[in-house]
Amino acid sequence: MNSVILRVGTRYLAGLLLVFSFYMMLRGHNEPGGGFIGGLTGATGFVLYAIACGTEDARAALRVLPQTIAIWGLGIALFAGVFAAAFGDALFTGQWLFIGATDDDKGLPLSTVLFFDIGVYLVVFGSILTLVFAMEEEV
Amino acid sequence: MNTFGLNIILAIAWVAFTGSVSLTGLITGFAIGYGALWLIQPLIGTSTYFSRVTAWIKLIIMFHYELILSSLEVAMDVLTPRHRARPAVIEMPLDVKTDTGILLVTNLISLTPGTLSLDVSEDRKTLLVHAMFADDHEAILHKLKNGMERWVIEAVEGAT
Amino acid sequence: MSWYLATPIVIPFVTAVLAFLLRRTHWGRWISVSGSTILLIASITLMSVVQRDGVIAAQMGGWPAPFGITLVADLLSAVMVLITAIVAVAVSIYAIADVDEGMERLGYHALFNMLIAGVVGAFITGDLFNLYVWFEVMLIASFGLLVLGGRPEQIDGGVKYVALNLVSTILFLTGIGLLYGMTGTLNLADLASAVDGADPRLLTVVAVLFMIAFGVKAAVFPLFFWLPASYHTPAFAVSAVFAGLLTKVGVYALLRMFTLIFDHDTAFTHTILLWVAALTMVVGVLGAAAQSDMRKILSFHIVSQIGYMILGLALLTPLALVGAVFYLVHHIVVKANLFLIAGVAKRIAGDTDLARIGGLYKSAPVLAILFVIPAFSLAGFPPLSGFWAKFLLVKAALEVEGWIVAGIALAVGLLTIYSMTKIWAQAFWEPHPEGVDPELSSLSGRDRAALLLPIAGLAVLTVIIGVMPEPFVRFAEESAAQLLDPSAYIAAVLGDPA
Amino acid sequence: MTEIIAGCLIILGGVFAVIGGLGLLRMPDVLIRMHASTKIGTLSCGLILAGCAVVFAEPDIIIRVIAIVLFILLTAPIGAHMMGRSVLSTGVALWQNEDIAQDRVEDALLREHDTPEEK
Amino acid sequence: MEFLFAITIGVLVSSAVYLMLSNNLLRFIFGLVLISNAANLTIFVSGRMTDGAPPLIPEGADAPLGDVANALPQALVLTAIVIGFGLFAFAIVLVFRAWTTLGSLTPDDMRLAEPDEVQK
Amino acid sequence: MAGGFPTDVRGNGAIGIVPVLFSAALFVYFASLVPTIAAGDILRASVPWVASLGIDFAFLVDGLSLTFALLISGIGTLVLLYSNTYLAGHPQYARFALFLTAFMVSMLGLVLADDLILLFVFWELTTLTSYMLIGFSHEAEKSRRNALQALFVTGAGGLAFLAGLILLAAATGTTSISGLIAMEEDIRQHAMYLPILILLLAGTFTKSAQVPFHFWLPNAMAAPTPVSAFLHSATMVKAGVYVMARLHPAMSGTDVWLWTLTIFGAVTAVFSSLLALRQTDLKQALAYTTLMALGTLTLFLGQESGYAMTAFGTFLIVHSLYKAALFLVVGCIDLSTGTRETDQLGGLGRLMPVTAFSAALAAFSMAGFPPFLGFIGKELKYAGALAVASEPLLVAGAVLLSNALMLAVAGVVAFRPFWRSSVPAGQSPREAPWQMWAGPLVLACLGALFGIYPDLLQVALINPTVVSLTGEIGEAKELQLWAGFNIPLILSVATFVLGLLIYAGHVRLRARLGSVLGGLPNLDTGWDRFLDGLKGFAKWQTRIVQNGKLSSYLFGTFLTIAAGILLTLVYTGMPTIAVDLSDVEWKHTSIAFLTIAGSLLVLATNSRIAAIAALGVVGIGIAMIFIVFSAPDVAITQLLVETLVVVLVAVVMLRLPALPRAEFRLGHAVLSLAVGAAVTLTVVSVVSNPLDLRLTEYFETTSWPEAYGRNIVNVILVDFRALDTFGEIAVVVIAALSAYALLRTTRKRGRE
Amino acid sequence: MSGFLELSLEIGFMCVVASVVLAFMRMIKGPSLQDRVVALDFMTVAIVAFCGLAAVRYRTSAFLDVALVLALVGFLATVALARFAERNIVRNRKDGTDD
Ligand code: NA
Ligand code: NA
Repeated sequence: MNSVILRVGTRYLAGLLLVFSFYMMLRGHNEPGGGFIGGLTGATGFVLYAIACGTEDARAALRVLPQTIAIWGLGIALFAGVFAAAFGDALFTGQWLFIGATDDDKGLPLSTVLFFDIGVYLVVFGSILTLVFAMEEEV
Repeated sequence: MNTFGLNIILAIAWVAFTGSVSLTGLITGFAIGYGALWLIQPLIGTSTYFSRVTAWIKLIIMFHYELILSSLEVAMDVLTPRHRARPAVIEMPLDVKTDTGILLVTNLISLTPGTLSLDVSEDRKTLLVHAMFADDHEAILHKLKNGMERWVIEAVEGAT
Repeated sequence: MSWYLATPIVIPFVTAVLAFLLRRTHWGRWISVSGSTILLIASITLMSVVQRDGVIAAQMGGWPAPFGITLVADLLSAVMVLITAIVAVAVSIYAIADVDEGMERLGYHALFNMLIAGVVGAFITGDLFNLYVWFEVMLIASFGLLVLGGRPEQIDGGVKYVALNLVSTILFLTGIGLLYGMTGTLNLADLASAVDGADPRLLTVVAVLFMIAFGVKAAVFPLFFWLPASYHTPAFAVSAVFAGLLTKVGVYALLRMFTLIFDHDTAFTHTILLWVAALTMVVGVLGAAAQSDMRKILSFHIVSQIGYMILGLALLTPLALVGAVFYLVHHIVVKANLFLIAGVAKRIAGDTDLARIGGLYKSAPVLAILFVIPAFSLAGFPPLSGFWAKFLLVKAALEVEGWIVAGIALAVGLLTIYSMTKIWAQAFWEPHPEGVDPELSSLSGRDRAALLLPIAGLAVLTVIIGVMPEPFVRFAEESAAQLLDPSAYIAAVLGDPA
Repeated sequence: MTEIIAGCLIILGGVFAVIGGLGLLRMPDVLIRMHASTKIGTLSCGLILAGCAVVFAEPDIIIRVIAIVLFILLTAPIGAHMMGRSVLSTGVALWQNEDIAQDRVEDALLREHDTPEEK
Repeated sequence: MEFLFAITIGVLVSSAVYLMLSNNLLRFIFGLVLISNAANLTIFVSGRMTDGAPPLIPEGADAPLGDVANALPQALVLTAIVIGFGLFAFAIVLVFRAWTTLGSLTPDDMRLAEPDEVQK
Repeated sequence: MAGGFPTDVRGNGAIGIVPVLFSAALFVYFASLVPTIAAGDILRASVPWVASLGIDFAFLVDGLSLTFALLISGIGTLVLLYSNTYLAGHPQYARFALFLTAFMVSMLGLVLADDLILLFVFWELTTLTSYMLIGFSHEAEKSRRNALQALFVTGAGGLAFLAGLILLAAATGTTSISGLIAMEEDIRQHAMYLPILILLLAGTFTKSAQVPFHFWLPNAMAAPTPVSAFLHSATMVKAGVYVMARLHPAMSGTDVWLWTLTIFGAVTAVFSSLLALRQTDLKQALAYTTLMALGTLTLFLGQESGYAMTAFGTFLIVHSLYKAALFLVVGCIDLSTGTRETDQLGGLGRLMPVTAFSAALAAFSMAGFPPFLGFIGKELKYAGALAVASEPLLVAGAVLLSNALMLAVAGVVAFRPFWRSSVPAGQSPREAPWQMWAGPLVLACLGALFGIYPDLLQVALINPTVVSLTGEIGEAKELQLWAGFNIPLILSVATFVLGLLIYAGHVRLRARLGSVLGGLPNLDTGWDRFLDGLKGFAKWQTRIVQNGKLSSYLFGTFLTIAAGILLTLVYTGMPTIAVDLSDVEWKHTSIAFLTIAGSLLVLATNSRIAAIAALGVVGIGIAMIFIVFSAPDVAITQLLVETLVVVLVAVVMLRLPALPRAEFRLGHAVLSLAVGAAVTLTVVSVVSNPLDLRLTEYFETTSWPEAYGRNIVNVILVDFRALDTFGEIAVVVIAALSAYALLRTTRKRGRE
Repeated sequence: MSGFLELSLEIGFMCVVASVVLAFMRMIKGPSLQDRVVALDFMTVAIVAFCGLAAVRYRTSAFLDVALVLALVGFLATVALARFAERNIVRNRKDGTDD
């Protein structure tokens, strides 16, 4: 798309969307958001990029093959699920670690659930880009 | 704009101190950081940063004023039975250079009275503007260049 | 407990991920083979555990049923997983010779293993919505595998396959919504008792809705159109695994739902099923009689034989369910094998259209023997697995004085003989129209091994089931008993009320 | 008191929204309609969100509101620009105010070919 | 209230079915989108509808205060939406391929997999 | 097979010899059992097979089964010996020997089985192996057709037979043959007796080629001659007879049994011997005489009397001996002269003396001249016929006529080719190698031997057979050449006279018969018509059901859905519906209408953009529903997905053609409305009942304390129902990979 | 919550919904591709406002998140469709098809 305005706008928006998508994913456990929403938002950033600057640039910006990202995401989510079994629990049992937890404050929670959500994010992100890039290139 | 970067770092530091990871924390951190930097200005040497910020604030205010104005103007035309609009497409030469500048100019023009920026020529020299009330092209052009574009250039490119 | 049930799902996914990451190397296929072998071991373990301890269940995430998702395996689930693993091993070996590098680069092995994961998941989940999810995994993977290679007829078949399966999927989803809206639960075992509180009239309606949704998956009359439209188009390894497993997941779902949950008005629901079964058998077998392409004939026979399994469910007597289960197992082995053989025939004789090939009996006697076993097993000749399957169902039908269905079942068996002998006569006996002698030696040593090993293995299994049916029949009896009296199943999931 | 302000903002926003809709419906050609939708739409949205901010009066919310408005201010014109240029390049018929002197507008536009509108 | 949206679902389904029956793949896709929406809505409606109380637990509370909307159907719908999107994505690509490979969007003209007897 | 005998008479080496030795060993083994059985013992052996179905791997050796076993293994040995030369050097001889031996074993299993299901297993195995043998010269269209015909007819009978067996087992509660023979009364009294009998006879009549199911047997002569000798004279076709004999004690003695067997048997005997006379091909002629023999055997099994039983046992053996011999002889003639046409053959007597001798012996036995066993057999036949309870004359007449015809045929087949004067030119026939004349000679001589010393047979086999048929030894009648002046003797004389007359005039008679019988309906051509009809019907049905048109597939599917739900509602009656609109706000209504309007616009428009925009509206409307009804996460997802949907469609449409103008289809409209109505009705009635919220309550109370999440929906997604979510992201990945693969593969192809 | 705010919220909802309806009418009328897209774009903005109203009405900031996402992502559809409109006509000039 040979539009200066769009290209420039995209430069800001894409980054904005990406940052914003992380934000949405991380807060997901307590407020609206989560892996899907994050992944979808992040993906739209690069979709916009692809529309504005073409898929070559978008792929270059992404560096990694989107389908690889997706598969890794699946792997991470799977690991997060199986990880629990290492503690003798059932699969997909959340394992929590509260950094700096005090009696009144849970501190900074770190959990397999979060990992799982990250996996979800990557899957959605990677899959949508796989699809959109391929289609952009075909059309 | 390394001063700006410094300011950001200060904001983050503030967040770290207070431990409240929220936009509020970040903003307050930024504000306090800005104040701090302004105080220690002599140490970090003169920078356009501070004037730039004032320019930004001015731009934002002006812009909102324009936005309301434009909306009212269009609203009038919408509500009145006969159209007063005299649409025309005007080519406006661009002085602003940077991408950000161009983006801002076009966007702001789109959001201000009677004009809608359609396209920027490939050479980034001219901007196609659709004017709703194009009785006098020159007037419109003059208004745009001394209004929006100047403010933007001041804010973005720091020229005075 | 948790591991026994989880590994059969986890393994294919791990395999898929690895196979995809290494898709550009030649490792993919070996990962796929070893993955399915490990799956086989896992499923054997699962089976032995189930046989030892009875129905076992695991609560995912450690959340008690019915709140979390439960994985549960009774004998039926266990045997379905086992047979799936067997087919997976066979097909992944076959694929070494059948799937070209282009397809591998595009992630054939990943898709294949995801398909297996979906099938396994569907067999061992104890949660209705989770069942839907696994159906989707299976379905979308099958979409990909079906069109992989992108030949025009694949696209054409794919369009019909996708269109019709999407309809059934959405119907399934709607049904889940409605059933939840009536009972407030999704756990199958919990539903079994929860439905008693629901308005029976409404329940019957929802039951019919599920019947249709699963009916499409199981390819029963009048919902089977997608199957003969597409199964003859993809790679042979793919169509073999489709033929073996996909429709059977639908049958499994019907078996499960209509013994565990929708047993409140069998006079209505199972009478419908009886009609469906009869019509499916007949229409399918006649469809096969009209075809002249090996894979098309076999595809229509899938339909017709689904009818037999539904018949078992419809009669709902212990013996009938025994027959259904036995038929299910036998059919998967035999049908997958026949598609694999069709692939070899195509490789050495050049086509699957019976008019364009021949001479296999003369110049490829090994293949001939390997074909005769599953083909005549399919036709119900003793002492092969198919005979016992047919025998049990006919016996069951006669015992409840279902003269007509019994007659239909037998007549359809005769027409099955007709189709199988048609293939035999035109592909094996008849000389090749171009006078060539198709020989297995025309294949490279590796290909020959990769193609014939699985075929031989499945053939041996067919013979074993046929010659030593007792353990299988007894097994089928036990699983049928579990189906007819789900109290053990429910207890395993929800914990003993006592 | 704040609620009064908020209420007014909200009502005002609503009124502008309707005007925007009317403009979209009433204005004679695409570009002019875009004037309506872009500007008034943005404004009404901004007003309502402002009202929202006033009601909550929590910094967290206010910042979120500001972010929303900024996002819209950033995206809406870009979208408008895309539409505008597609209008130009496809040469959709543009409305001429009859009592206007035929100036470059014509050359600018009637250079574009006759109008392929949808049937 | 559910009644109102049951009607909506009905209309969505009807239009979807009509579109899917129209012998054109692009319309089929449109129908698909509609009917998936209808299915999602069905789950949502079946879980009953609560006005204006999202299933969120406020800070400091251990459980939602007062009646909040039924969270489970929401989770199911969310899952269903994403799955539906996956299916849709494949479907649209398939339609695209059907056009580029078979040169038609009219499924009834696609007879390569099942040619007429006369053609054979 | 024309062009004289194979030069390499050594045969096929080990592949040729081993089967011969194997079957010989079997024969010896069974022969060694003769004294035991003759002493009146019955041998049983049984191991459980399918215990849970009560099916045993059980065997039974008594007079009847031993007689068959000896015939099978004995003739089998000779036939295998014969074939080894007959097919010397044939590339597929190994398969031939394999199938023939396999057949022999199955046949033995069939006659020795003491379990109904086991018996059926072997029954089907004989069908299968014979299919392979009939189609042995598989490159000829004719053999393939006839093999299929035989398989289909006997297979069809077999399925009925199976049903009969299942019912019989159900009626008696056992599958053990010896077991159910003990309960003959219960069986005859049983309500299911008639259906059982009909089903069983359907099996046996087809297998034993009784008119009108006879047509497959002459066609089965497409098989190599040894096969015909073995299967279609001595053994397989007698399987049906065997089963009838085996069940005779249990099921005979009713009028149905009597009349069915008598009539079918008599008709078959007469009709087929007329047909036999009509044939000019030696093999065909023999085939029809086989039918005649089968008819006669069936006829006797209809009866109860000791005479009939003795006659059955004797004629069974007689026929097997001479018929096998004659087939083998014909094989020799065929190989040595290259033809089987009677009119082209003659004067072979001097050229092939041994063959001629065996042929003569066999023929005399067949014609029933003294002192051959055939004579005794015939005498007994008459005796048996006269002993028939009702209508003895009719039966006797039938037997007389058929015997006379048989005599004539014997002349035509075994006399004329050798002793007729003229020798057709262009052939140098010579004597067959010993491997090929040994068989016929032995068999024929046995015929003579038993004729002269009948009591050998009497003691060894006949009596035990009669015992297993009737139960008591006393029933067995004397086998003797000279029984004094009695009606049988007179009938015999009449037979000779009539037979010789027919033989004398058989050429003219043949023409006459041709014109008469030619008029009769020919089931063989009927078979072709049947197959064509089947194919035609199948094609017709498939054209309707599977017509390759997606639109009709979808129509069928949706029709099923609508009909399924609505008809069920009709059946169950309308569930309770409570429409509560009290809490509906105008907001809800307007959102609903917006959504509806959007979907209607998609329906109405012919513009793709309008359609997509309208889809967007629907999406927005539904998002608004999610917002108003407090599902923010869902709303966000919905909007994001909606956006992506629009983007994808917009991208794809860059290549797709415009929408065709939508023309209104009433049928579609009605169906769509029906489906919509069905769904609405169901949803409404579902929500009319209260919902059990215990799951939700659990989630609400545990979400924060146990899963540390405040957004319950998200907690459900990533914790309570994480497995769903995992499967779901798997779906997303697979969808992407599949779509990617689809896009790429085709592109690659496009380039190729 | 004071009666006035209640009232103003109701009015606000009414107005926003009304504007959406008006936009929908434009969407039906067309006539040009762009008209329809513009209408859709306007609806998106209206929904953002709608979310704001909902947030106030139900005192839940959650709906602002919906608005946030939509504000960022909504115009993507517009861009894609605009591009389509632009290329489409160019294509149609060639193959003469009308949308
Ligand atoms: Na302006
Ligand atoms: Na052929």
